[in-house]
Amino acid sequence: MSAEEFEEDDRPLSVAERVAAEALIVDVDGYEGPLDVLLMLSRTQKVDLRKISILALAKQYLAFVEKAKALRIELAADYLVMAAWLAFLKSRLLLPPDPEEEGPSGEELAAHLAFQLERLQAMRDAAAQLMARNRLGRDVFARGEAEEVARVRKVSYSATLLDLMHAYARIRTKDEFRPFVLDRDRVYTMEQALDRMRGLVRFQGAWTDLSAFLPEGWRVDPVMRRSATAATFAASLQLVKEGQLDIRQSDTFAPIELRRRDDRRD
Amino acid sequence: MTDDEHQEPQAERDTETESLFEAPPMGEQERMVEAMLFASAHPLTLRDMAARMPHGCDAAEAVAYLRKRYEGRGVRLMRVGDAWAFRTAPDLAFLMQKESTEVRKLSRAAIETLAIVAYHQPVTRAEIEEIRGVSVSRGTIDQLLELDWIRLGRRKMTPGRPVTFVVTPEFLDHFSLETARDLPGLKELRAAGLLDNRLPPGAMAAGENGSDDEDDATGDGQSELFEE
Amino acid sequence: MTDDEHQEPQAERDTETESLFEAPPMGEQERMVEAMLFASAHPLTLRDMAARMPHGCDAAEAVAYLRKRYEGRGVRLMRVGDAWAFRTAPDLAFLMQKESTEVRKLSRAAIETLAIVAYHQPVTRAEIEEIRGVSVSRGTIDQLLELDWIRLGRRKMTPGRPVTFVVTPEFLDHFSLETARDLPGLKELRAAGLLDNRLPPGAMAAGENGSDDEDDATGDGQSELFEE
Repeated sequence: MSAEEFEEDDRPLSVAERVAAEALIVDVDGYEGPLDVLLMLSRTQKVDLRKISILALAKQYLAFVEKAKALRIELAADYLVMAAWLAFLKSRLLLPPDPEEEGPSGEELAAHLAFQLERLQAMRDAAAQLMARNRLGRDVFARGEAEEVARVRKVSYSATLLDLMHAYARIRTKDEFRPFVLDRDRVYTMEQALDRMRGLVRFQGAWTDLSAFLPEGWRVDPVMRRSATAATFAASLQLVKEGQLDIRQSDTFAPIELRRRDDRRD
Repeated sequence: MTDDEHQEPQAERDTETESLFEAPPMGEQERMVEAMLFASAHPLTLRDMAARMPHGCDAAEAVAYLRKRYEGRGVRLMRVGDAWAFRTAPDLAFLMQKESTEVRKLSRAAIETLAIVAYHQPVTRAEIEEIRGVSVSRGTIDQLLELDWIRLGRRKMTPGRPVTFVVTPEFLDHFSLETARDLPGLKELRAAGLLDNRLPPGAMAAGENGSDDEDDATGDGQSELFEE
Repeated sequence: MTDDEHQEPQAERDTETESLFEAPPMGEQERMVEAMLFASAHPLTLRDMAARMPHGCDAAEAVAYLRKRYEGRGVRLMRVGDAWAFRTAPDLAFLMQKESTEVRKLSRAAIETLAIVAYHQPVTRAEIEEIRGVSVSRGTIDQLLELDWIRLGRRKMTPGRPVTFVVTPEFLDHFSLETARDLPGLKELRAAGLLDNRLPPGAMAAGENGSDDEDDATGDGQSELFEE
């Protein structure tokens, strides 16, 4: 709310009233909620927070809310909720305790409010102490010219015999291989795979991924690759059955690996 | 740590058990941790250092010797949680204007929230709001997370399993704290019961139980986080 | 640099009786240069340091003492041009790096070149290029040499006496081959379906050569192939 709005008010305000009103606006904006207001009000009692009079504090707060209302300051809902609760607390504290009444006594509620205020104050003091400590980049400094640990990345290259054979075959047949494959139907038969695998398997002494056995030209196109994989897998099973091949898979969906069955090997 | 009692424990141990791999003498090990810690802008854990040192070295002992050596110097070896870092002596801050980085101005809400996390950790957002008496804006938490001063802790075993916040080693480093137990006035606050998460009288019994459990967890959680 | 924020030097200057106020003891000055040099992102000149130190300090002397103090330590005070900086001791450089190994597939060019060397050894670069149909980059050959999979063989007795390449025992070891002759021949490759039967007319000659190679590979005169 601005000063102009006050001037539009039908009741003329004195300068002192206007200053007070503006101070309150600023202050309400500055408060971090009703608990903050209560803590500020409690300071006027000038006693240890543990000995504070909650009854007096409730009265102060209600007066604060009344004043805000009179100045037509719109208070957020939680300020009003707190006011209602403090009015209730005030009545509890003033009236003699009713043995029939259920729930916590006025004293218990007041004690908890006092605890909340004390705890908030304690956290504020702690925060101030924390911010006053020696701080990195202000009072204490880290290494300016840090030598970071260099990562020495050693690259080790790997290639299998099958890679080598593929590469050589690729050179010997050059690009003529591809059109030849593309002329065909996009289905790779198990018979084709079996023919191919029988030839390849003899050189496969080490565990090698099934995908390494897929024929050139059948590896990129997903449809062709799927067909070739299925056929090669079926052919592998046939070769296992024939006792020429070992096959393994460490886990569901893990790569399937093949190796020549070697009777000399355990 | 009682490193001062034995002068050459490393040598002893080596001749006894690891005669094949003789660790470098302690003086050399001290040089090694000195070089690593000096070169790094960030705190290094004993494990970081040990991983880079030759077999059989005792990084903890080397650090203990090194710390002693730098006592009273222009730079000091500081403990930060379970890590170590060289930092300039605070009394020489006046020489450093040139190096000063802009220490960001934090809002009052952020400062209070940070203090509450530090003293009450692990703490939920609801608990922070309960203590401050107002809701905590997303931005405040985000700012503290971005500064790397707080991080998410374990979820609480109360209904809804809310996330908790705890402070980080970067927080300790920034405020020159060795551990979260070195927070100013922590003992007094705890003794005064001001770190308890007391619920208002008449609150739901279930809520009370939950908070009681968590009170225990608070004490343990804190020490566990920054245990040596 | 303005010293206005420092109380001590300000007082000195104001009274203009500098001799009355003694400079800090040399031990303190040493601490100061130590902290400044540690925290600075760049080497500092004596002038840089003196400008920040209280009046009456002798940065040069402090640096000299400091340098002595760090002699033989894990970090040393080094002169960098006309400035000074802390540097880790060179003998501890091994602590400043972390090794990691990464396994990579050989590039297509490299594997093809390797295959040609294996099947045609000893082979010149020009021959490799002729077989591949593209030029072979220096990097590819270097990589294979570095991997210790190929090495230089005897020079060929043709004009220009070009060097040849042969495979190494490390190559055989890596590919689990006893000798290069264990490599499957063209017939076997064809039988395995690796070679298309329908060779283009232009490739016939090469194919023929290939068969020759194969014969050689199964025989023992591989190295004599290019001898004459």
